Amino acid sequence: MAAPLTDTPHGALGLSDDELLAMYRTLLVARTLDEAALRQNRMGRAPFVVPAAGHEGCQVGTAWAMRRGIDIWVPYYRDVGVVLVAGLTPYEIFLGIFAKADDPCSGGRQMPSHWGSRRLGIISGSSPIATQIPHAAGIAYAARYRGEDTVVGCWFGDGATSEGDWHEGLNFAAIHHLPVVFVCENNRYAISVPQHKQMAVRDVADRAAGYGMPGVVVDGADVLACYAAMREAHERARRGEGPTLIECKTDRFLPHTSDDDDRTYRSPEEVERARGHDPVAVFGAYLREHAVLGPEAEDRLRAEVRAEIERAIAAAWEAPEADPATLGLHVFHEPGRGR
Amino acid sequence: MAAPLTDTPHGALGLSDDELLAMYRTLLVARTLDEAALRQNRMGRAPFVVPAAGHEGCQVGTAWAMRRGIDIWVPYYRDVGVVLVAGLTPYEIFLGIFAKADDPCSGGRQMPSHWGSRRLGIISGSSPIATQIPHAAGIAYAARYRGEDTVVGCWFGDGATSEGDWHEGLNFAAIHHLPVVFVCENNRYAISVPQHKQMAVRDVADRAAGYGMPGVVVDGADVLACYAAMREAHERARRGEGPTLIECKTDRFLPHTSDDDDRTYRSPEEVERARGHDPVAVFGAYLREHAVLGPEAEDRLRAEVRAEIERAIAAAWEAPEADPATLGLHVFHEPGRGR
Amino acid sequence: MTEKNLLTAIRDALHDEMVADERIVVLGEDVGARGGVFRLSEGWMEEFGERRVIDMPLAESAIVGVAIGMALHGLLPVAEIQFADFIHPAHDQIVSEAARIRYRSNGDFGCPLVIRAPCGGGVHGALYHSQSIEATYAHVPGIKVVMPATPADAAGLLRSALRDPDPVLFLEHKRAYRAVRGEVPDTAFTTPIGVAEVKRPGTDLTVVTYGYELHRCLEAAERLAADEGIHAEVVDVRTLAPLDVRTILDSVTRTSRALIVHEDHRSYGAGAEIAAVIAQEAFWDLDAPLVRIGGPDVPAMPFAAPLEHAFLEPEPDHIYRAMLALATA
Amino acid sequence: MTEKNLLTAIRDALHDEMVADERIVVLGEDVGARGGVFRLSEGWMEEFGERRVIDMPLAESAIVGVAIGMALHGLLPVAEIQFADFIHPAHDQIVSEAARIRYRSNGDFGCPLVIRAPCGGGVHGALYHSQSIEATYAHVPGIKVVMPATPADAAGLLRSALRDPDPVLFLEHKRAYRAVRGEVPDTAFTTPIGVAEVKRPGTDLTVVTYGYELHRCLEAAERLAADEGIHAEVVDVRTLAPLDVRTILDSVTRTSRALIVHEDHRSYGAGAEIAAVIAQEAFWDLDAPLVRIGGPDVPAMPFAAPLEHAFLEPEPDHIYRAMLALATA
Ligand SMILES: Cc1ncc(C[n+]2csc(CCOP(=O)(O)OP(=O)(O)O)c2C)c(N)n1
Ligand SMILES: Cc1ncc(C[n+]2csc(CCOP(=O)(O)OP(=O)(O)O)c2C)c(N)n1
Ligand SMILES: [Mg+2]
Ligand SMILES: [Mg+2]
Repeated sequence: MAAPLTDTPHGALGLSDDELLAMYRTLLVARTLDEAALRQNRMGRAPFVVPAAGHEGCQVGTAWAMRRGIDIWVPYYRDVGVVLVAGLTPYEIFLGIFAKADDPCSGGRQMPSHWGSRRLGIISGSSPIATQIPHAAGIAYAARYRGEDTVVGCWFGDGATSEGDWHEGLNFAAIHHLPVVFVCENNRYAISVPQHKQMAVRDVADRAAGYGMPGVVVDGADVLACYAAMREAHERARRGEGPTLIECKTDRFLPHTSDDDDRTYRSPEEVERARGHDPVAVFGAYLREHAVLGPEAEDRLRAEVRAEIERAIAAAWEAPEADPATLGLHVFHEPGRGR
Repeated sequence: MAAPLTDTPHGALGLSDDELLAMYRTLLVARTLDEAALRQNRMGRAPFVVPAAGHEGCQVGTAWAMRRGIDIWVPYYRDVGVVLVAGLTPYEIFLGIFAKADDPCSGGRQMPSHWGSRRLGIISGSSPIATQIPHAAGIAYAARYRGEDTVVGCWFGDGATSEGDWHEGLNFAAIHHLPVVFVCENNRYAISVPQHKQMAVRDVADRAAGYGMPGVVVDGADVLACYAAMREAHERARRGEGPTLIECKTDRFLPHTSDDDDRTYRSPEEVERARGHDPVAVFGAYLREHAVLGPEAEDRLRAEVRAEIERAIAAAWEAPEADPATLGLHVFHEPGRGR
Repeated sequence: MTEKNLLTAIRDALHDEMVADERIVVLGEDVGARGGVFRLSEGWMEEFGERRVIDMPLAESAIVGVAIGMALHGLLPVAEIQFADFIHPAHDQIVSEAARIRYRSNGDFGCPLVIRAPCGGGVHGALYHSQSIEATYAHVPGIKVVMPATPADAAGLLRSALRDPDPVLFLEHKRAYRAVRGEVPDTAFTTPIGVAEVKRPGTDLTVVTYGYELHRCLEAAERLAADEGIHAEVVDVRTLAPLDVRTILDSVTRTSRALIVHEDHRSYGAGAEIAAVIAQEAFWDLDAPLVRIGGPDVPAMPFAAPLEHAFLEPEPDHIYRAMLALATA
Repeated sequence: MTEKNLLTAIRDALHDEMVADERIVVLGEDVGARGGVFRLSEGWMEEFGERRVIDMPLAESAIVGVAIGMALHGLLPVAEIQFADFIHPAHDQIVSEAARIRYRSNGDFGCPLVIRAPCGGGVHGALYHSQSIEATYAHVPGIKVVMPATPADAAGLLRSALRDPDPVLFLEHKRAYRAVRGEVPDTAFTTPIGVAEVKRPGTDLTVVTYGYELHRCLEAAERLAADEGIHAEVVDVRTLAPLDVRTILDSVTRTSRALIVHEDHRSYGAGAEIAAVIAQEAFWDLDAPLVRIGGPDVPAMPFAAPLEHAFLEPEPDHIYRAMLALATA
């Protein structure tokens, strides 16, 4: 039914139909979860949520080239697509959104979307932008020191590229040829600040040369292009050739967070135009075109995903609240927990 | 006596013989001051000195394109050549070396070589590396805001390029097309750390493209080349076309400071080789070649400079010590001093 | 007089100063088109132009560092740190540069810079949108640290900060932005930096506090007077550095009992300095040990409501109870 | 037992731990070929290889940030900040990251990191090579702050820091490096973090201090005993955070008089917390007001010898005189 393998973009990448479907399913989970989280916010059940809509293509595409159980994930707050690929479940994500005691990332201590799981190799993230960049380099250094075949994926926005830590982290990784891939999800806004007030260049990727690493620009709405760029960078990293900077041109379809109102700084038309290049739609069309997914199967898949999210929300909502008695725990190491 | 103006490098630059001689004199003052300061250090009269030897070419060459009374100087601690061009005198510099009350830069509060003079437009500098880069950008912003025809010159070492502040400062200057020239005196060492452990590129100037500004590499021992590069950048800045990054390849002939011992991290041969390309000798030879300076005039000039330095040292040594009663002054504004 | 909330008082004062003095520019993340994430500078980019209302790249060290450069060259920059929690990348520029330029140049250079930072918690801000930073900077000689609790003080102190020839860190409790209202004179009055104010006179004990906690203390003091006839004097420090030691000692000398209250976690907080000063200078006047109330020594308030609440109110009515206990000790 | 200076004690302990544990790596500016600007790691790059002794680019935020990454992935990094004065660019990585990773992850992640920083003045270091930074970081929950004053404590506390599952800021007074000598056991002993030590027993007053000032206090106490028969008990705090309140209170309860001495400038310094704790917990035991000695509230020590001296010794023999005055008050 599918076209012969090597004749298609995904065939050339060695991706099977099943893998394509799994990727698409992850895109749908991310998008559905996003919409549901916003609804929970409007219902007053979630004081704060961070939408990912528009970014799912580059998140799922790049994350897909990573290996669970081996590689290390250093995402930022918008990366629901990345952490889904890394293994966090919608139920776990909603535990965070509802700030429940069992939230695996922080036990409800952090704002939602501040991912982290030692079990899954997702490094705990904070709110300050770009602090994770030197961490990613340090983790890669340690992994190589320990003789591991680990690649570190590190995601961030265009805004992050202005911070000193971004510069220092990329530079260190380049000096030591570390196995890291830096992925910039460039949606051309840091909250409201447009790209031309953040930098005087068109492509963030132009900065790579100044560190002595390759810089690549891809269409962030093209899941397969993102996957291809990441796979190549990942292989390069594993070959000991050092880091790569991948810039995914993407779009944020929604306000920065549930606290933002983006109509103050961009026009509805601009957002509408962006929505015309929706990664979920683009990939769905690709799957239909290559006969990987028919309309009925798609409907079934969407229904299944919706049901999964609804179950996750219902279960997470019922989970116990954080216990005030735990407020003072884990400032320092507590016997029996963590390392 | 000199070759026709436009036939020579300096002629093409519009530099008269008198100006060449003044430049050469400044080089000699810088070098002679340096050697004398080290002698004072060995005699136990100066606890700490920072040698500039080797850097004078790029310091004097770039500084020469600036305008006293109009432009603003943001040097770093090694820039004795820059501050001499800006108007600080050897006497004033030795007041600082001896930490005297009349030291115009800090009244003996700062280590020597931490320049600053509101009168001369030399911005007070600190020890932390690269903090002055955003200042330079801010000053340039203010100058343009106030409608001034001011260019800001900002000097730093290769080491400074690793700091976050360097990145943030250059980026801001580029975004706003500010009238700043960034001059990197790349001596390939941050104290002992060699360039390849600081960055994975050969030229610091390669980073300029990532900010959207021109990057230029010049031979730091070639005074006229440095002058030419700076003049062009200075004109560009005045035309409102924004900042330039000039990288001067230079050499530090002596240890990092009087506290350092560079034999632990580089070979005497390496230093010897560097001394073979001495900016003072190179420029002296140029002047002789172009018959701007004969051997007798050179001897006279050197003797004059030596005498000036000796006078400066003698007078500075006799100047009064800092008064302990002033320790608590100037934490905040004191009526009648500064603004 | 006009009734305003804290945010509006700050906004109006800054706006009017900008109208009056062209040297004032504001710079920070999202201050332009967005008008600030708290909407403080809404419409200002249109009104004053992009040259005076500068949307900065996401780089706090540059926000402060560039502002320092501006201050050194004739402008009066107001640098906005979007949340006080994000001031840390600018720490070096504040400590090594802004706070030292005058001292290190022996008075030759000055750095008239105002850094505004919304701080404090109680708004579900979690670990990185709830911090108190006053103690860190109060310890840095060369920078003044101001934290108004009322709209009038905010307006008056902000004007003083703008006229101050030295750097001022101006802390705004974000919960107070909309929750705290008060009368504000319509004139361009100033409130002096470095002067505390007795916000409620009393005879039985002194409560030294600042920021949002002032309001909790005032409320508890009212109830205590009504319920028990115990009269607490409440001193609003207003400026952490330089600290107005005289007003504090003056009150403690009269009441002989002192309770210090702040939201920041307790150890090495600003309350320690206040307590130390009292223990040194008013020791013989004290009839009971000093009492300090501060948050628990955890990094900051967690997000989950039960945890956030436990940080701010470890036991029901803890300030009231501490006042009562101290007054009757 | 071997007599060593502070620098050698730290060097030997760190060296032996590196031999014993491959997970330990050191990273910092000039730590490799140069062996550190204080020669602490001389020859280590050859001995342990460039992978374990890492010459960093001039970027303190990366030094700490990269070390955090290493700590998160199985190594035990020792990050060297060349001078404590240059830790400020790393402030965000320390406060927002190292000190919070455990708390924010609800205990899932730990960050076993040691940050070594030579601090303090009295060596003509001027404004930017003389600073005290302990008060700033003692206020940050999630990081331990240690400041040994003797070679034996330095060795023992460094070993504890290396075995600690959480970040430790290890402060080394650079004047003590060569000026302070003492006997150090030849075994791999540890000294517990968070435990103060009575370095000199006494009955008439308690002096609470740490760092280089310990030695000034001990010297003054000896003379005071010889001259006046007044016996000062000298408590070396050793760890600023967590502070060993019990040992301090225990001593003050016995002597009823407390003098607190540190080199850092006074206001909002570590002495404030110590004073506050005493004033709260040992109030009824005190027979005289607390006395605090700290530097003047200026940014740091100036370079010129007369100014530097005036910072460290505002009047001749000021510690001795303060002890005498307090004991006889
Ligand atoms: C150090 C710091 N400064 C400011 C903020 C406030 N803030 C949160 S997200 C954000 C914009 C980030 O933009 P970008 O990196 O492009 O990511 P995007 O949100 O567009 O995905 C800002 C300014 C912060 N979190 N950290
Ligand atoms: C923030 C900071 N970190 C460390 C130091 C210590 N230090 C002083 S100079 C220097 C090297 C500077 O190298 P470079 O910028 O290349 O200038 P050069 O001395 O070679 O002229 C270092 C590490 C410092 N002054 N500031
Ligand atoms: Mg963005
Ligand atoms: Mg250099």
